[in-house]
Amino acid sequence: MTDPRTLSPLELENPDKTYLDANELIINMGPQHPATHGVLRVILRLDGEKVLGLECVIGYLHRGVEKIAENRTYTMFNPYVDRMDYVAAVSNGLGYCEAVEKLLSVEAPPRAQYIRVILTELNRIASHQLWLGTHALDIGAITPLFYTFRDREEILKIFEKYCGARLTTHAFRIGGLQYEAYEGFEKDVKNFVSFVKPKIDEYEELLTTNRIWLERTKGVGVISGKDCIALGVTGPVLRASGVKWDIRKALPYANYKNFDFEVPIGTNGDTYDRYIVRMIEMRQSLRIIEQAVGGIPEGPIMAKVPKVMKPPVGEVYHSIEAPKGELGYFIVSDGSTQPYRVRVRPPSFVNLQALDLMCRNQLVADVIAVIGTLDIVLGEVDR
Amino acid sequence: MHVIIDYIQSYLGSDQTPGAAGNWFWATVYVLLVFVGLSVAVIAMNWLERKILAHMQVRLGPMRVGPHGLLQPIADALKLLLKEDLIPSEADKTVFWIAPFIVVLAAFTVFVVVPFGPTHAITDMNIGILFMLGVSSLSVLGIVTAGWASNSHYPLIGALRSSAQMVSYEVAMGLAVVSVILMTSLNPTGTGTLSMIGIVRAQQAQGTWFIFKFFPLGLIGFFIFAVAMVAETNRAPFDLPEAESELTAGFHTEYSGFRWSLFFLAEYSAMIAVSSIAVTLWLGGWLRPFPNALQGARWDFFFALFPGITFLFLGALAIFSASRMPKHPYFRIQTLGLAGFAAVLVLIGAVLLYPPVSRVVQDVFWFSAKVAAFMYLYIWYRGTFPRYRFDQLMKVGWKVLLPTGLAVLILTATAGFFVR
Amino acid sequence: MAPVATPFFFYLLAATMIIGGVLVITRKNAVHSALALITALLAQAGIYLMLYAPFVAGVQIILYAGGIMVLFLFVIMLISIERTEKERQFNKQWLVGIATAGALGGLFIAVYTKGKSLFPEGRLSYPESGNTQGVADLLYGQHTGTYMFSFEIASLLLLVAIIGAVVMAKKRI
Amino acid sequence: MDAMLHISTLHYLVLGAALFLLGVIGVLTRRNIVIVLMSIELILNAVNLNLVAFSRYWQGIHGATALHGQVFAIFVITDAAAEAAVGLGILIAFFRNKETVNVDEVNLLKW
Repeated sequence: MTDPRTLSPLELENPDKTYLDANELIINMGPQHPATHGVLRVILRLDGEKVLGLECVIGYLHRGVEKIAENRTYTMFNPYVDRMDYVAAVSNGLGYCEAVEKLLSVEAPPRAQYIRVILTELNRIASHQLWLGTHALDIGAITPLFYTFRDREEILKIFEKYCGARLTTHAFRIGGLQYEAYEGFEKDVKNFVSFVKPKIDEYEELLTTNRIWLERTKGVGVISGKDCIALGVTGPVLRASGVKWDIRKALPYANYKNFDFEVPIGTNGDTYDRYIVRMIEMRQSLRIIEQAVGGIPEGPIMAKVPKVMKPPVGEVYHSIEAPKGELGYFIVSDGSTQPYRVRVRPPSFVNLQALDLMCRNQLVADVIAVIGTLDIVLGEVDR
Repeated sequence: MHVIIDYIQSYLGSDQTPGAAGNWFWATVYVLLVFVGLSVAVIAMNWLERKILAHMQVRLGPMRVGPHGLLQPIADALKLLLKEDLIPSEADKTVFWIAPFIVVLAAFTVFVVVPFGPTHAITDMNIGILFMLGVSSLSVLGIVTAGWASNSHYPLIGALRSSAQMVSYEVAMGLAVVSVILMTSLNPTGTGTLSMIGIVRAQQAQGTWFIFKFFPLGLIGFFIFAVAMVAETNRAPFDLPEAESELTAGFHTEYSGFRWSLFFLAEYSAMIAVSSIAVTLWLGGWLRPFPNALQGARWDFFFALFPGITFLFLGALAIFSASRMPKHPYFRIQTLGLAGFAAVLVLIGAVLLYPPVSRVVQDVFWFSAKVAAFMYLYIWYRGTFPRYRFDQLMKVGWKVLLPTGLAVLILTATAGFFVR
Repeated sequence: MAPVATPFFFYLLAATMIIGGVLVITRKNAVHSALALITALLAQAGIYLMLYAPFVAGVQIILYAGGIMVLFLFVIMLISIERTEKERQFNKQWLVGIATAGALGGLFIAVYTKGKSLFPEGRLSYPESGNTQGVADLLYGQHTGTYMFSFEIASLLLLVAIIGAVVMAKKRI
Repeated sequence: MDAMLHISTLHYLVLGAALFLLGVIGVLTRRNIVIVLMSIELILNAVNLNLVAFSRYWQGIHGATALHGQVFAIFVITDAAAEAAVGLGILIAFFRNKETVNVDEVNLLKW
């Protein structure tokens, strides 16, 4: 595999050199930059417009989420995880709740499982929509952003109706759900599915066969499946490189094994494949939602969990397929009401490692495209 | 009063541009008219771009300042004028100060030879189109110096990108223009012309717009120009010099307030300028549709109605919008304003329907209508296309447009040879 | 489009050119020099217009100001290094240079005062119409194309220049 | 005074000579190669000015189609373009190797 070690641009800086000996042009992109999706800082070492190497400087959004967990009870920490990947808060919650449930050896009742899957998949669509809009905006197509935000709004409305919050939902509780699905939930979701299906075609109409889009994305930011595995890259990025790895299928959690869906994979591992993979994933999520919303069983929504949670001493690692990749929670319990240690394996953070490898010998404009295609959320990278 | 009207009429009856006639008074009037007209056009374009783009993107655009945001451009202009004028401490102050003026001067000077009608140009130069291409290419100097003077990486890259881009696309543009100049020489006397008015007259004499000449050669040439002109004006999808997501704002990253607004002004007037070149060269300039096929007094009368009807239609739209304004005391002033605007539009429309007036303005109207179509295209591109990457941009310029342009040139020459 | 107020414009443009020229050779910063040169070149285009040579004026604007000077600016930006501004601006033989130039200037003055009668004071005015066609006729007219061969040679020269520039400037070919 | 107000060929020649001298001074005294090249452009332009002025004078004798001077001026502009391209190309190659733009440091016939 290609050597992923970064030639640190900082070390090679030589201020005497000029643009002509452009090997030495160091450009600081961010943390305040329109295309770094928040506060990512990238230091680029350029030869003219060609990227020789880059280094990511992160931590501008560090809030110490993992440390906070050590001073909170299991229940109290639940809302914090929403603030990591704030565009896919529901998935974060699902991962945390399931991890603690594993620790407590309880399982959420079937009705709760169904509603969880519906909400999580809705969130996946919302996350992908946001990714699509901003990614297209980075590449210069400004219109898809507004289309995706218009449609994402419908998802947020469902969230709002369900739990009162739009972004940081805190939708799930350890052991199930706090809120019963509201009156007309199923109808809303069904309406949404039929509403958004043509809209996804609309996005594709604007982009999929657009010549400029093809030129900007095909062959850009290529990463092989082997490199992905070596770097721990997961999610759509890994699948676009041809590795069929989706935790929903591989290590089924919740009740994903009840549903029929496909895991799309790409072949070239370039930005275009990642785009296509995510577009198909949105459709597959709709498929899951359709199946789930038709079969929500009656029953309780909360399992029997103690009011004061004192999981037995031990440790657990639980991972789920978040929209951006494998989101893992490693929780160590010392038998008290507070976790001894919570370690989050955030997909964005791990995927960001691949940026340097993917951008080598590409142009500055491609860096923007690759940052977009990695679909990072800085809240999750920095935690 | 009578004397003045007589004087104006005697002027309108003449068949020369004021510059050619050496008439200082009318030349000055025309310069002022063009300047005011351009400024109004840029302001209108600003509003229209935001509104049209907004409606393409399922949103409303400016709605707060004035009815339907009509006063938004004025508010923006005021804000820009009142903003603090920042000059980076490490910048080269003189050059930083001069650069926007170079761009604006280049963008405005071009209009000296633009023919809005057979006599409605400031002057008619023997080298008209050469002058236009030359002066519009000067704006690259302003952009390059702006990027350099800012003394910062992003503007420098933006400036280098833009100079490379503009110089490259000038070549393709020039080739497309040359093929048109070849076409102008296909008349009995066998001499072509570079004069803008002469080019339109040649289309009139040959009975076809050059876009349809030697089909599809004229069309391909036009297409090359239409692509190159978007690149020349640094607009989407070729807006790399100011690619927002890559270079924050490209060469004018460090500019703010008044100086920034000069760049803005120059960009839009350059768009209008290159569009008027395209209209003059390929779309028959001021000629109304089918000047030869649909001749006669009745057709003349019919086409002379268009300017008035357009304004009446716009006025009707405004009245309709005014009637749909919320019936709330808070919106009363806005509704009244919109109704007043509608009344002005209707009044202009009515005046334009008056035959002596409509005969005089219809040249200008057709020219402006064609240019407006191009302006719409610019907005449409921006709403639709992603941005090219730099190497792809160069590839398109040198490997696609340039060879095609050469081929079109040679084929046009061959076709012209056989036609003669 | 006949030139008007000829003396006024002549002196205006001439002054611009001279000032521009002086700035070119005295500025420390090469970009300032280039901007001064551009001003001088544009003024010269104006003088060409006064000499009823609109085509040459157009070529001057499009090639010199729009082409060559952009190239100059481009290169200055590529190699602009701050320290050249702090260094000595004139080389050691500047005195000799100026003396030579002065001698040349003396020669010019002598020639122009002695040979004044060679150049009539006439104010010639011809219609400028057909200037472009006239130039074209001389370049590639069927019977009048005296310079057709030279024109082709010039294109060859440009080709050689292109190749030469690429060979020189490219890091690795 | 009359001679001042009636612009004759001589006026243009004097202007051309002045520009030429400025160019010569620039070439002979400046160290920065870029400015030397620009001074050469000044010289070429002075020549062009003379050529076009002579063309005008010639037209007075031989009629409006005697544009030989202007044709020459166009050739000179062509040459100037070629010269600038090659000169700046050499300059870049030179700068890349020696990291200087001063003429008096170009004192070796090799790099």
